[in-house]
Formats: sequence, C-alpha cells, structure tokens
Amino acid sequence: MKKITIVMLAVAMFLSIFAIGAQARTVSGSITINGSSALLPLMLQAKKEFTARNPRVKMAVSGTSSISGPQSVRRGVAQIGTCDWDASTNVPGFKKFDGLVANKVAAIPFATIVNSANPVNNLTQQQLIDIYTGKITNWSQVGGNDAPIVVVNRAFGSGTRVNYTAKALNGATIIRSGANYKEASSSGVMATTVRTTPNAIGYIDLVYVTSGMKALSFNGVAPTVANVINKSYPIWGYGYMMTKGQPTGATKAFIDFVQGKTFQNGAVKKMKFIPIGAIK
Amino acid sequence: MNDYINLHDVNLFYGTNQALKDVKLQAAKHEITAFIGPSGCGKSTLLRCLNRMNDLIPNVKITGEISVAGESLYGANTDVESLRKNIGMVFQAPNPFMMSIYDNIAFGPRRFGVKSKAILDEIVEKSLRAAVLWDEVKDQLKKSGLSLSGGQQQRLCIARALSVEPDVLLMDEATASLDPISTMKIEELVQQLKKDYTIVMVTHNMQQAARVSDKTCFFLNGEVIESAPTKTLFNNPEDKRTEDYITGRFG
Amino acid sequence: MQQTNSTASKMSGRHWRLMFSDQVFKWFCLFSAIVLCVVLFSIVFFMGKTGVLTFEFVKVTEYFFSLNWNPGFDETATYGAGIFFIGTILLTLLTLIISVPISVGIAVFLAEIAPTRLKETVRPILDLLVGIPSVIYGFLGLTILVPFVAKVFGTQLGDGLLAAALVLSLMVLPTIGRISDDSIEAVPQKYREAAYAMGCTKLQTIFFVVLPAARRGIVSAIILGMTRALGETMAVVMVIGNVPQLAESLVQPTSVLTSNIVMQIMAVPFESTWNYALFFMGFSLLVVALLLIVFVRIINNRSEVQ
Amino acid sequence: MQNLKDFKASKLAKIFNQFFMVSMWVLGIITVFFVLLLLFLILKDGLPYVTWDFVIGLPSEIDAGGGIGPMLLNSFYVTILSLLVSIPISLGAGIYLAEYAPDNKLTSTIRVCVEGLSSVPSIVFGLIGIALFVEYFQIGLTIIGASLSLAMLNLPLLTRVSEESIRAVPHSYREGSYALGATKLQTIFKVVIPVAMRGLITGLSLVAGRAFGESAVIILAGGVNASAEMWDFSLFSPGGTLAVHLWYVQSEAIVPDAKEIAHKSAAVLLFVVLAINLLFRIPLWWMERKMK
Repeated sequence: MKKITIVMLAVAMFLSIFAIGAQARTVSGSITINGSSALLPLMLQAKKEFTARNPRVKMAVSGTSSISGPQSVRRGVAQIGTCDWDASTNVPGFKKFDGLVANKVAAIPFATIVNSANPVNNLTQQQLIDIYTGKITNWSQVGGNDAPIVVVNRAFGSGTRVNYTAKALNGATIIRSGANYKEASSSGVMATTVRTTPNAIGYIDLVYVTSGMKALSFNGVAPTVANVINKSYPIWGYGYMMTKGQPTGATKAFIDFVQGKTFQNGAVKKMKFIPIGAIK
Repeated sequence: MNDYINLHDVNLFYGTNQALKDVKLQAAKHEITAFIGPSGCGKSTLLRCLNRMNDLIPNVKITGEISVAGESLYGANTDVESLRKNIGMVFQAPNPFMMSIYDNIAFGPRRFGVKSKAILDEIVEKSLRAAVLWDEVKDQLKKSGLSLSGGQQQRLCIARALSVEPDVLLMDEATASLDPISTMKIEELVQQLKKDYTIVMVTHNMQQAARVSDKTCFFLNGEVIESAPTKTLFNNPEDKRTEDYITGRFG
Repeated sequence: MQQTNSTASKMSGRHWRLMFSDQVFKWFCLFSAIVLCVVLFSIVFFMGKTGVLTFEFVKVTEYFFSLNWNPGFDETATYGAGIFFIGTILLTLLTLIISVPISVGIAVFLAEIAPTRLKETVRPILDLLVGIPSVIYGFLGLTILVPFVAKVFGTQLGDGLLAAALVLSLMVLPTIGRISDDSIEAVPQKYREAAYAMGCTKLQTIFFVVLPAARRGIVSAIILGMTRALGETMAVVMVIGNVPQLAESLVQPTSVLTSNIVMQIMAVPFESTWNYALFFMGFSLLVVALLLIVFVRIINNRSEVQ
Repeated sequence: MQNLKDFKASKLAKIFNQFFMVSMWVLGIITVFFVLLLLFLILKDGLPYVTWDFVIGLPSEIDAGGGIGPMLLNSFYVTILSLLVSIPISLGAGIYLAEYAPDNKLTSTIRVCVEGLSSVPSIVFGLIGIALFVEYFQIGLTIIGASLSLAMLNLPLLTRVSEESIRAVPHSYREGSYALGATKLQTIFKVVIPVAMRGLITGLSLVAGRAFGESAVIILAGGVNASAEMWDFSLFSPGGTLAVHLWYVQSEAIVPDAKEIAHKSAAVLLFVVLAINLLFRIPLWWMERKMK
C-alpha cells in the first residue's frame, strides 16, 4: 500500500512537473511590440505583468507613432503593432492595412483643453468645428473674452488627431496656416503650449489633463470616464493591437492577458484608460 | 646726450621672483648699445622694459626709473601706445604678419591714421629701402610676407619697425635664428641705421657685440656687472666675471 | 662568431617584426580613414536613392519652387517643399546673425582678455553645454522662451523663427565659441608682440592681427556651428510651431526641413511619395552641408595659395 | 610727406579700445551668468530631490516613485559601447591623417569625408540606424543598434580631435625618437600619443558627453524604453537611454509624477555630463603632476 502510494505520488509529481513544463512551453517565444506612443505606457505595464507570469517570453516594446504599428506588423518586424485607430479599416488620411486583425486594448477618452484662465467651459460640436476650420477666430464669438483663438493641432499621423478629428470635428478639414495656428509634436508639447498660451485651444488624452489647463465640456457633457461609459460623451476611441492574421502562440497569450479581467480591471483602470468591457 | 636712455635702480619681479636687480644704465643717442650675458641673465627682460612689453605679462612688478630723452616711461600718464611707436622692436624670430609685404609695412602707419595711398606707398618704399630689402621685393609687394626667406623676413620686420619712424630701435637677438650670410647683412644694416636711430640690441653672440656695438653691457643673474665702451669691455674688462665670460670660461 | 651571428639574426628577426607591425598599423590607419568615407558615402547613397524616388511622382520644379505642401495619399496631394527650404535658410541665417558675434566675442574674451582663472572655469562650462541634450534646450525654449517672446512681441504665440534661432544660437554658442577660442589661442604670441611693439592698442591688435590670423579656424568654427544649426531637430521642432507656411514675421509659426521631417517621418508608410519627399529633404540637408564643407575647403586652399 | 615721428596714438583709438574692453567684459560676464542660470534652471527643480532609489530604481508606468535605473545604465552602456567602436577607427583615421597621409587626392577626399560626416544631421544617423538594424538585420530596437548608430555619429568629431592633437605634437619629439632608432609605430605609441594625450582626453570627454546626451539617434535606433530589470547587459535589450527617457516622460508618460521625473532626469543627465568632463580630467591632472 505504502509502496503504491509512494509510486502514485511520484507519478503524480512527475506528471505535474511535466504539465507545468508543458504549459510553460506553450507560452514561450518572443514578442516585439511597436507603434503608438500613447499606448506605450500601457504596453510597458502589460509587458511587466505578463513577463512576470511567463518568464520564458522575451518581449521588446517600443513606441514611435500609431502608423508605425501596423506598418511594422505588415513588414514582419513586430508581432503586435499598437495603433490608436482600427488600422484594418480606412480612416481619413490613412488607407486600411489588408490582412491585419485589430484587437482592442482599451478605450481612450480625449478632451478639448484650454488654458485654465479661460472663462469658457463648454463648446458645442459646431463651435469646435468652426474654430478648427477657421470660421470662428475670437473667443468672444463663443462667449469668452475678446481675444483671438490660438488653434493648437497635433501633427499629421498622431492617433489623437485622427480620433479627435473623427469624433469631435466630424471629419472636418482643419485649417493649415495662420499666425495663430501651430502644430505640437507630442502630447507633452501640446500640454505645455496650452498651459503657457492664454488663448490656446487644443486637445489631448484625458489622462494628460493636469494643472494649468482645463478640459471643456462637449455639447454640455463633461469629459469624464463615467460619461464615456454611459455614452453621453462621444470623443473617445479604442486603442488597438494589430496582428498579422489571427494571433497565435505567445502573441495570443499576451493579447488574451491584456484583454483579460486582471489587466483590464487593474492596470487599465489605474492608468485611467477605460476597460473594453465597460462600454456596451 | 650720453644719457639719452637712462635707467636708474630698476628692479623687476615676476611674482616673487626677482629678475632684475638695481639696474643702472645709460645709452647714448645714435649709438648701438649691446646687452650680453648668459641666457636667463635678464638682458631680454630689461630690453622689454624699454618699450613696456613686460606690461603684457601678468604679475610683473617694476620699480625704479627709466627714461628716454628725458621722459619717464613709467609715468602716471604715459601714453603706452605712442611710446611703443617711438621705441620700435625687432624680435628674436622673424614675425611678419600673415599678410602681403606691402600690408606688413603699411600696418603701423595705417593704425596711426595714414590713409592716403600715395603716402603709404612712399612710406613702404622708404622703409624697405632703409632695411635694404627694396631691391629684392619691389616687384612682389603683394606677395605674403611669409613667402620670404628667414633673413628677408627679419629685414621686413625691421622695415616694419621703421615704418612708424621710431627714435629708438630695440633688437632682441634679432639674428639668432638666421644663417651667417643673413646675419652679416643685418649687422651691416644695423651699422647704417645708427645714423638715424638709437639702437639697443640683445645678443647671444659676443663677436657680434664686439663687431657692431659702441657700448656693451654685461649682465649676470639680473645685475649689470659691467658697462663700458665695447673696445674697453672686451680688451680690458674690469670685473673678473666679465673676463671669464668673454674669454669663454662659462656661458 | 656564433654569438654575433645569432644576435644578427635575432636583430633581423626583430627588424622584420617591427617592419611588419609598422606596415600593418599603417594599413589599419588607412583602413580606418576609409571606413569613415564608406560610412559617409553609404549614408549619402541611401538617402539619395530613397529621396530621388520622389521625382517619379513629383515635378522637380514643383518640389523646389512650389510653396504648397499638402501631401497625402490621394490625387490632390501636392509636394511643394519650397517653404521648408526657405525656412531652413532663414533660420540658419538668423541663427548665425545672432550667434556669430556673441560666440566670437566670447572666444576673444576667453583667449585674449579673461584672466587665467576665469578662463579655466568658463571653458569647461562651455564644453558642458555641448553635452546638454537638445530635448532639454527644446523644453526650456518651449516653457520659458516661447511665452517670453509672445509677451515681448504682443503676439498670441511665440513660436517661430526667432524663438528657434535663439535656442539654436545658445546651442551653437559652445561649438563656435570654443573652436574659435582654440584657434585664437593658437595664434603665435609673436604676432601679438609685433603689433603691440608697433604701438597698437589691444583692440587694434585683436582686430587687425589676431582675428585675421585665426580666420580659418573661426570660419570653420562658424561652418561647424552652421551645420549643427542646419541639422538640429529635437529642439527646433518644439519651438518653431510646425506650420507649413511662409513666415511673414519672425514670430509666426513656420516649418523648416528638419522639423518637418521629424514631425511626419514616423507617420507615413515607407513606400510612399510622401516618405520619399521627406527623405529627399534629409538628402538636401546633407548635400547642402557637404557643399558648405567643400566651399570652406576651397576658401581655405585659396588663402593658403595666396 | 607727413612726419610720422610726431604722430601720437589717436585718442579715438584709445577710447575705442576702452569701450571694447568694457563691452567684452560685459559680454563675458553676461554669457557666463546666462550659462550658469541655464544650468541652475535645469538643476534646481531636480537635483535636490534625486535619491539613490531614483537613480537605480526601476521605472514605473502607473504609480509615482519610479526610477531611472535601467535608462541610466543604458546611457553608460550605449555611450561606452559606441566609444569602444569609434575610438579605434577614429584614432586610426586621425593618426593616418596626421602622420601618414600624403598630400594627394585620396587624402583630401578623406578630409572632405570627415568634415562632411560631421555635418550629417543626427536624425539621419537615426534613419540609417532604423534602415540597417531594424529593417535589414531585423534585430529590432536594441542596445547594439543604438550603440553602432551612435558610433557613426562619434566618428567625425573624434577623428578631428585625434588628428588635431596628434598634429599639435612638435616635430622635434618625433625626431628625437627616430634618432634613437625607433620605428614609426613605436614613435607614435611611445612618444606622440602620450604627448597628445591631453588633447585626446579633452576631445574624448567632449564626445562622450555629447553621446551621453544624444536623443534623436537613440529614439530611432534604440527605442524609447530600457530593459525591465536592472543590470541587464544583453546587447539585444531595448536601447532607450536617459536622454530618450527624458523625452518620453515629457511627451507621453502617464505617471502622476512625470514632471518631477523629467526634472530629476534632466538634473541627473546634466550631472553625469559634468562628471564625465571632470572624471576625464582627473587622470590629466594626475599625469601633469607626475611630470612636474
């Protein structure tokens, strides 16, 4: 009896070791992620948590711009390309990437921002469109001080710009020149410009709204996570992980992890993104 | 006019290091006075006191009295620039400016306000003639001063010094870097210049002092050991150290 | 006899070894020098090869002379890069106008006027400025200079050529200043002595003797600073405003070659006219910089001949 | 003819001279003051708050209190690797130009190349880095890619400095060595390089400082983030350095203390560049003391 127990125990132990080994083997490999800089912090955090659980997976994460995500995937340089829009469809300015599959990461809310000294608190969609297309050029036209409006835009190719233009400006064509118009090279420059320019208007990821600037309501709705979830605030977009065909192996494991409850309710919420399940 | 240049109790310190001790000297007008002595004896330092070139070195302190033609060099309102103009200097190594022969000579007069081309031409020719260089370079005045040979360069420097018509010409081992033939030419030149200028020269070469100068001063460790007409100094030195030096026992 | 023989053979063995290592080393040095050339040629070739593809789709005249930069992926796209060329030229000139007098002044101050103590303190500090990342210059420019410029000029935005030129001037100051400083310092003392002995004031000595003698060093310092100004990206992009329009004033947002490249290169697909057009801008910068260098060499050679 | 004998130095020249001296002093003092102000601006918001935990700590993406350990390590690692690659080549090229180069077409071509290379905008090296390491070798954004791209950037400046300091060694030293029967190689290594060492080290510290602070090349060729663990010396780890981290933190980071991290990183960066300048000079002082 004793012998049998010992043998069985040994077999069980052996099997369990084997099983662990087998499981570990299924999630090994290397994943290269490239793309959106806005999603980079999230990806870095995901990498940290994922590799802690799956030490056999080698990961390299970098962020340059949204468009470089799907591009590197198509060229085979990266397994996952992060992008602020669904690159498997056409968006204004960018053709779709055939053969890529979009996997949602999280929802990203965006906010219209002005300098904190600006008395204006709300703009309608029409007012925003008129400002960004150059029809309204003075804050007094929208109930503010008698001061010219300084329009701050992001560079072409910025995911924030693609989303904001589509959702807030209804795809309108933004002005391209003028003494009171400039383009910011990154979210940081956008934030600093609005903070230091009294009559500026710009837009930014809601996460980045900090002191010195304030987020405007859109059609009377305040830009909050709650308002995005209840769908009353429309300026938001999903961030995507683009893969070549359906993901497999370690890539699939990683995407599953990112879309899983632990990560969505943990890091995604903490970093003030909105979990994908929250918006029905 | 035997005390045209007059030095009285001149002391010079580099920081705390005393380079000249109680120097007393006279030099006569239109004579050639030579300073001799082993290297480091202070002869060049003293020469540089005569046109205040030592002002350019930080931490130099000079006491005592130096005067030229009765005018003190270190007075409270001495005009250093005018002083240096009146006391020209030729250096050990030829140092023509990196510009044409013409511009080298015209440099000084231009700084003192001569603008007319005609006058400048005249000064250039006169100075080059005085330095016995005119015939060699008159067809190539536009060429760089650096393209000349060493001896020619040194004569160019002399011409440059003469261009502003100084009263005194200081020559700091002006032939040290030259070959014997060039040296000879310069020595001849110096003899001619004596007519119009008072010349003080530092030389390493005793024979040169003996050949050229009217008066010789022997320096040792910052002191003037002996100062006498050249013939006297070389034939009948009073001091034992002078004798040792000129007979080649040291130095 | 035996012994001398073996010494001789040892000697000659040693001799050959020395000769051999001498030759190997010489070849290594030549090889290293050629590596540099190869690197440069590959860069020029690669940039050129990619850039020239632009002209399969864009007319050369349109690219250089049109001011209408409206790239895109449809038929209406236009690739007039004239604005950026003009912007770069203006920015570089403005930078030089501001920085050359100051930098050369500092060089004169350090080499000719400042007491030794001060020199030895200031030189390492200037060297240190070279090591400050351009990102820091950019952010100081963005947070302090741009609002300041806006206030002084009473405009809404302070971004533009002036802000960029000021930032760049500060960035090239150590480059131009220190190299000029070195070349002024290298002017032999004998020239100064000659000038002083003629009765020149310090000012006259510096202007008529020292600076002309250090001319070549100063010119190459300026060119080096100029190429740095031409190629600087990270700092310029933060303060220039990045709008593809011709600047009507010094405080109007505009764009230059580098800022436009860095703003857009990441966002365009590699195989697109847009990308090629950006590469050609990089290539143009390269060519301009190389021409400048050749130009300086010609000037220097000519002055040498004279 | 005017008699120059009576000419005096003009009053005007003296006044100009006085004015010039005063304005030079003013310029010098203003510049020094300005530079110090600049350094102060960079250091004041950061340096007082820099702690050891920050310097060697791991970065954080969510919570405040992240460090810069891996980035700082990368900065050193990438700088040193790039120097290891570029020093032999630059020194070789510098020696060639100063000691061997005959006066011919090849030499002047090489010279134009060195100067041309030094005028290549750094962003171009970054683009080349991407094309070479990411596109061609497909190794991604790594330390090795960043180091090699940076090495290309170092080459021209280092070559220039080597050539100049070797050329500055008086010819008499070489003759002394040849007279003793030394070969050219021995002369170069035993006589010329030791004498040129001062210039070489000063140049090296300049190049090292510049490489340490370079961002445009690293962003493109090394990526913006570093290894997730400390003391990771793998050549294929992500190659983001402190200068890049500074850019990242200022432009995209979400952590609540991004601004503080940026200030502290800038201070650390400047401090290290300063330290590099000083450290490189210590052996010089020591050598000079020994010589005395």
